[in-house]
Amino acid sequence: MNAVTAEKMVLAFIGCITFLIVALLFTILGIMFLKGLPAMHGGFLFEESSDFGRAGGILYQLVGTLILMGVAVLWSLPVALGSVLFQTEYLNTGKLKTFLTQLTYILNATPTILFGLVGYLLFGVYLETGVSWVTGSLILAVMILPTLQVSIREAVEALPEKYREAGMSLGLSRPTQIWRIILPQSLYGIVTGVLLGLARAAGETAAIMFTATTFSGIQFPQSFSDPVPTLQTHILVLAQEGANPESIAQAWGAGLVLLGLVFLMTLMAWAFRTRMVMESEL
Amino acid sequence: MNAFFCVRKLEPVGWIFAAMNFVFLGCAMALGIFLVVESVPILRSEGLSFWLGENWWVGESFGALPMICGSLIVTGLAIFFVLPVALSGALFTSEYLPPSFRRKVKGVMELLAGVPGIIYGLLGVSFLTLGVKDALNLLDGNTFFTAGLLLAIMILPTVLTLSEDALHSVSYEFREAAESLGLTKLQTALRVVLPQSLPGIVGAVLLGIGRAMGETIAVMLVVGSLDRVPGFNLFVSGQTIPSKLGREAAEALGSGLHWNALMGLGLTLFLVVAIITFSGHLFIKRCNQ
Amino acid sequence: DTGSRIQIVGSTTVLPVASRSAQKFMESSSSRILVNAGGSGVGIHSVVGGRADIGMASREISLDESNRFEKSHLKIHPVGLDAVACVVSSEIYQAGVQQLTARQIAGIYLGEIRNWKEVGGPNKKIVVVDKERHRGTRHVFMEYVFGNASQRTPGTLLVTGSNNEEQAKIAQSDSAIGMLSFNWINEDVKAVSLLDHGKEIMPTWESVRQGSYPIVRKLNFITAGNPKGEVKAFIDFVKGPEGQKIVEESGYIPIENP
Amino acid sequence: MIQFKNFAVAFGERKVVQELTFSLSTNSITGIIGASGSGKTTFLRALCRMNDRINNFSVEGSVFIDGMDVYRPDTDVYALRRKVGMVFQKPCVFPKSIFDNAIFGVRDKLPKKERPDLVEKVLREVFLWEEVKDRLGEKATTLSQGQQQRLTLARTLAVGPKVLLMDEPTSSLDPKSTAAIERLAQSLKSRHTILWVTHQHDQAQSIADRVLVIENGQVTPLSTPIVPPEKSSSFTKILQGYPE
Amino acid sequence: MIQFKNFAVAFGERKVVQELTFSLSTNSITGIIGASGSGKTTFLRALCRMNDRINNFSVEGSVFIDGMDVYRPDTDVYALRRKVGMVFQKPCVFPKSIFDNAIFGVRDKLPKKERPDLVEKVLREVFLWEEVKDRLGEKATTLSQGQQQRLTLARTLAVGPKVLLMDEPTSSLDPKSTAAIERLAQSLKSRHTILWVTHQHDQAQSIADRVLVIENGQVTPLSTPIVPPEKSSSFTKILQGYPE
Ligand SMILES: Nc1ncnc2c1ncn2[C@@H]1O[C@H](COP(=O)(O)OP(=O)(O)OP(=O)(O)O)[C@@H](O)[C@H]1O
Ligand SMILES: Nc1ncnc2c1ncn2[C@@H]1O[C@H](COP(=O)(O)OP(=O)(O)OP(=O)(O)O)[C@@H](O)[C@H]1O
Ligand SMILES: [Mg+2]
Ligand SMILES: [Mg+2]
Repeated sequence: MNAVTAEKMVLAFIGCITFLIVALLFTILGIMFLKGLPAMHGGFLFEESSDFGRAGGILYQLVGTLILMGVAVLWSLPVALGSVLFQTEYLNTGKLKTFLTQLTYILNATPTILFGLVGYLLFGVYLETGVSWVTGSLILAVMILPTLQVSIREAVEALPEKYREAGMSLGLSRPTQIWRIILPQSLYGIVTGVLLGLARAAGETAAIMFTATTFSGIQFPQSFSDPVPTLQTHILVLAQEGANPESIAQAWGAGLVLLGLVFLMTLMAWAFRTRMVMESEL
Repeated sequence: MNAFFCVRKLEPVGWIFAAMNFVFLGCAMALGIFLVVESVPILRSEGLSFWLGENWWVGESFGALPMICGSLIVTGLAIFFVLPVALSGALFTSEYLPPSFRRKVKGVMELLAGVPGIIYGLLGVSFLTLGVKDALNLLDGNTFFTAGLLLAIMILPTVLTLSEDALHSVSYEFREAAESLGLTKLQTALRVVLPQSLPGIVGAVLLGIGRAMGETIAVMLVVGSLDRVPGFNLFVSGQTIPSKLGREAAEALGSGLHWNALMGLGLTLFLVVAIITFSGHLFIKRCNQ
Repeated sequence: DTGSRIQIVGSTTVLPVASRSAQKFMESSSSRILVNAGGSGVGIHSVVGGRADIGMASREISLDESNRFEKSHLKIHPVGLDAVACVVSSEIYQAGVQQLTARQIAGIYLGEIRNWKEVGGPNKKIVVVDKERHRGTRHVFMEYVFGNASQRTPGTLLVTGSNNEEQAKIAQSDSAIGMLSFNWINEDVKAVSLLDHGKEIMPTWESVRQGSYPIVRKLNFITAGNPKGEVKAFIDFVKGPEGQKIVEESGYIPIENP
Repeated sequence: MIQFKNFAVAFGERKVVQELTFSLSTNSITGIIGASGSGKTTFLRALCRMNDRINNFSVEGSVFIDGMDVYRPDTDVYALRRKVGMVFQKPCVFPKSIFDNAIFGVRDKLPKKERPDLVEKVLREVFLWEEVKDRLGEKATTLSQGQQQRLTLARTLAVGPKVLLMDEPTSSLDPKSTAAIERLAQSLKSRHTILWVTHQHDQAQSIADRVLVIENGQVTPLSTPIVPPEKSSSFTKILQGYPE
Repeated sequence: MIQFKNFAVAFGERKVVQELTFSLSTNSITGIIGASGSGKTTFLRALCRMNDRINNFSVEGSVFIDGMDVYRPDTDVYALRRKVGMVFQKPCVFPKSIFDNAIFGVRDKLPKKERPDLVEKVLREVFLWEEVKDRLGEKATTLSQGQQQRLTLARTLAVGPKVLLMDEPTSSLDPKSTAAIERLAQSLKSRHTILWVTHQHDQAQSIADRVLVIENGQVTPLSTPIVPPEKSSSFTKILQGYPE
């Protein structure tokens, strides 16, 4: 067997795998549609839920999820970006850099329920801020921080040294270099990170259950100290204690909406990204 | 504090970045210190037998061995499933697919990575456990194997898309140089591209391991949640650290030794991940020499 | 214009009752009632810490808790009853296992009985499904079977949490046994009758109402001290006829004397 | 033998090489000159199908190297590239040790213990051995540009190609090394067919059996003696030429 | 004015430039020659502190450029680098349009409507304008090596440095462009101090007011007329020289 046949076989093999992975997405999509569709009625997206999820829609849950996700990324992105740039562009001791990198990975592996409980103790018990969306978004922000950091770091470090040198030789100050060379060139990775982070935040229940959400009784938060209903906790509660088929169906429906929401954001990010990316695609 | 002596001269923007870094450091440290402080009582009362004990019974003894083994097994399984698949997929996408297709596959991966964890949980309970049970003719489908498989599916897109990024970011000049020497695409990929993107790939895998290690809800729903030290059988139910926390932590909140024991579990996970991460970085270092 | 805000936190079992009642209550009141899940433990803990006005619990306050939180003067307000059945997969039920004695159930949970044929069923291994130790369901079930609410069960194969989770697992299996609130019994998951000294107790609402069904638990609201104002109004509402109707609609049993 | 039949090369609309029918004999050195951006690199790269991955790149007509049709769909490109070695204008060494770089193309085919000999041989050929023999294990990226250029040449020689495409192989070398590489080319001539792109016309004239000029997409042999263009540098003005 | 005082440069243990005390006058062109790997690039990079990022790099002594101590800890490196422009041996263009590349260093300081003028001016100066004026919006990475080299020169000129460090700026250029760049250097001399690394000794001799030779870490002025070394290429052998 010569190299070319071997190559072809490997190619066929890994091609199949890739195809299967793509097929996996469609399977998941298909299942979610089949399961979620029964809950979809005219006003599912635009009605308040009532009767313990047996009737109505999920409007405010949707809004709550959006608020939490969005604000969490808002907190997290600057910290992630700042810390990664500090580590890659300013620090030049290898040891400290490695330590910080490892810390990122360790933080990433922390079970989310720990964030929830520690957050509950810190905010709820010691700081007595009560259950509110601000608290929840802060906790989510810490939770998605590692995801953002890893993606951003990867993108920034993949940037060839020669670009930095070319920028340096033109007398660009470090901030200018970051702004003009590093950020545009690693935008792709940053957006990937934000997407992954958003998805993590969207799927998270344990961390916000005790700190930020409420099942019913609130529609739209009117102050910083109000909790919000969210899709993910709605799903969890209904899937746990909904004894009747309507509630279960509504849980799947909410799941489908959540999925749709994340997909929608991803699509928007793509559109934005293709316009902004400057790295040549070769 | 040492950090300040190593950094190059800082301008105002640099100070902002440094501050951000301290926020990050603060969060991680705070969590770590919290866990240590909260688990001191249990370590004091149980000592080493906290990690070696097989028996977890509130009010009597707290032995974390079943959970530690479970976490390692489930994560190991997930990585075992994911690694070949993700690497093949990444290699194919980055090296063989034309750019337009590549972007499409990447898109699919990002969509998949965007499927929220709770949905994987729902799907796992409704389909995967049944599938595993029927396919393998088991007594029951809630097993380590199922949890590993579910985790593998969960982390696959993340690992794949991040390692693909790492592969793709290797400059094409290197590929050209290798191909001009008559290497096939595969040889080029394996001998030039892969080694150069290794840090990125290890990073992606570490991220996946972390995700698998820390996943709570999805694992809790399919692993069976039975505290026992497993033998060599992967097709039995068991318990992982996060699923144990998920089942008991809310109930045990602030209730003395039980709570401390659970925080001790959290600390243990922290340490295990630290060891894995450390070895990962050691591996990169090795490969760079 | 918003009146007072009432926070209710705790057990997901009680949640449907609280959520529905709150919705109804707010129609005629200016106060806002927030209902959130979290589990009985968090419910009690929150009430003690003043982070919630009412805690929901599907179990009694444990000895440990009542000792620690003595200062808070926790008050229990039962709002409904739930009955717990011993359930088996429908395949087993059809194959003949329609009644079990407490001793047989104990044998199964202790791992002494491993095959259904030992209790008159088909030749199949038993998938023993237990619940998280702190669950109210388990407390009353074990209390009945063993006389000890926190009995160890070495025969267990799976541990589950919520009713839905357990229901799903028993339904997916074709040889499982477990414990479930009546509300979750359906054609996949069948409740067996309990044989007590030769007397068969049917797992029906009827026998619960008559008081002959032995495995019942109270669904509780918990407050720190005696409730006042709107909180009291709400608790009274739930205990009142309208509230009790909601309790019934939610699949639980109204308390005897409202 | 390299034969071109109506060979044309283009990036999208922009034709870089137009309709070329021509042949080059075996074991000869062909110099290629032309202004910057005229298409010399593109021309060489087309010969070993290095442009395959560029999207808007297209060829017409055909090239035969030793009777092998380069652009036939069923041509084994990898075999082709082992036969037609290319040394790039911009040296690109792998971030590995100098040793590993030198044997990179043949590592799989060579038993472990023959490797040091081969490395020494090729590094000597490109006159790099003395400079690096004590630091073979160091990263090749720490070498100077000229050293890297020679290393990539050595790396290509190690594969043992029949045809050598050299894109300005001496552009970052000092005169001494340049002379040495030129002599190397002369000695390789007996076994290899060499195409040598250069900007120094005198170099092309002195080493090549034949000089091709690329201008406006036309590849023409330089037959007339070169006429001096504008002054390029006072010392060589009489000698260097440029076809206008 | 560039003054060296006991200036030495090393990578770890390996000294690249040893104990140099010397000064270069303003508005002059200094040619730098030396064998490949002798340290020319390192020397230039040291002048604008481009090696700060390299771990085992170290300097001793001091350099003053226009009275500014380059290696004083409180020196503003960015101002320094704007004053001391460097053109690299291996051109590195940004994966952006040609236009953006040309104004990259000054974009923030320049009002939008002045940009096209500046771009045209600098591209004309490096004789690239005619070749690229119709494709200013295209990616600069599609340019040929020589074009890229000129583009990076243009990019540096746009910043308006006082001192220009040019590392083999004509190595991938044809004689015509080379001559043009050489003429450009002559005209820039009135405003800039230029250091020009080259391998072609004739070039160094013809354009530079003074030629420095780097050899074994010693930087010495070339005073004696150059003696021909070994034969480098038949046409120039009488004219090119190499200090042994
Ligand atoms: N980062 C580095 N680490 C260690 N050694 C280095 C590094 N960079 C360069 N060197 C070594 O320093 C010496 C001088 O290199 P330099 O690039 O300055 O040479 P040069 O004179 O520019 O050569 P050329 O004409 O080939 O470009 C070389 O021996 C090179 O291998
Ligand atoms: N990928 C590409 N896409 C579009 N145009 C290209 C591409 N690569 C090169 N070109 C253009 O094709 C022409 C020929 O480029 P080539 O690199 O072959 O020139 P060259 O003769 O090698 O020049 P130099 O001596 O400067 O290296 C140039 O005008 C260049 O801009
Ligand atoms: Mg070229
Ligand atoms: Mg150099």
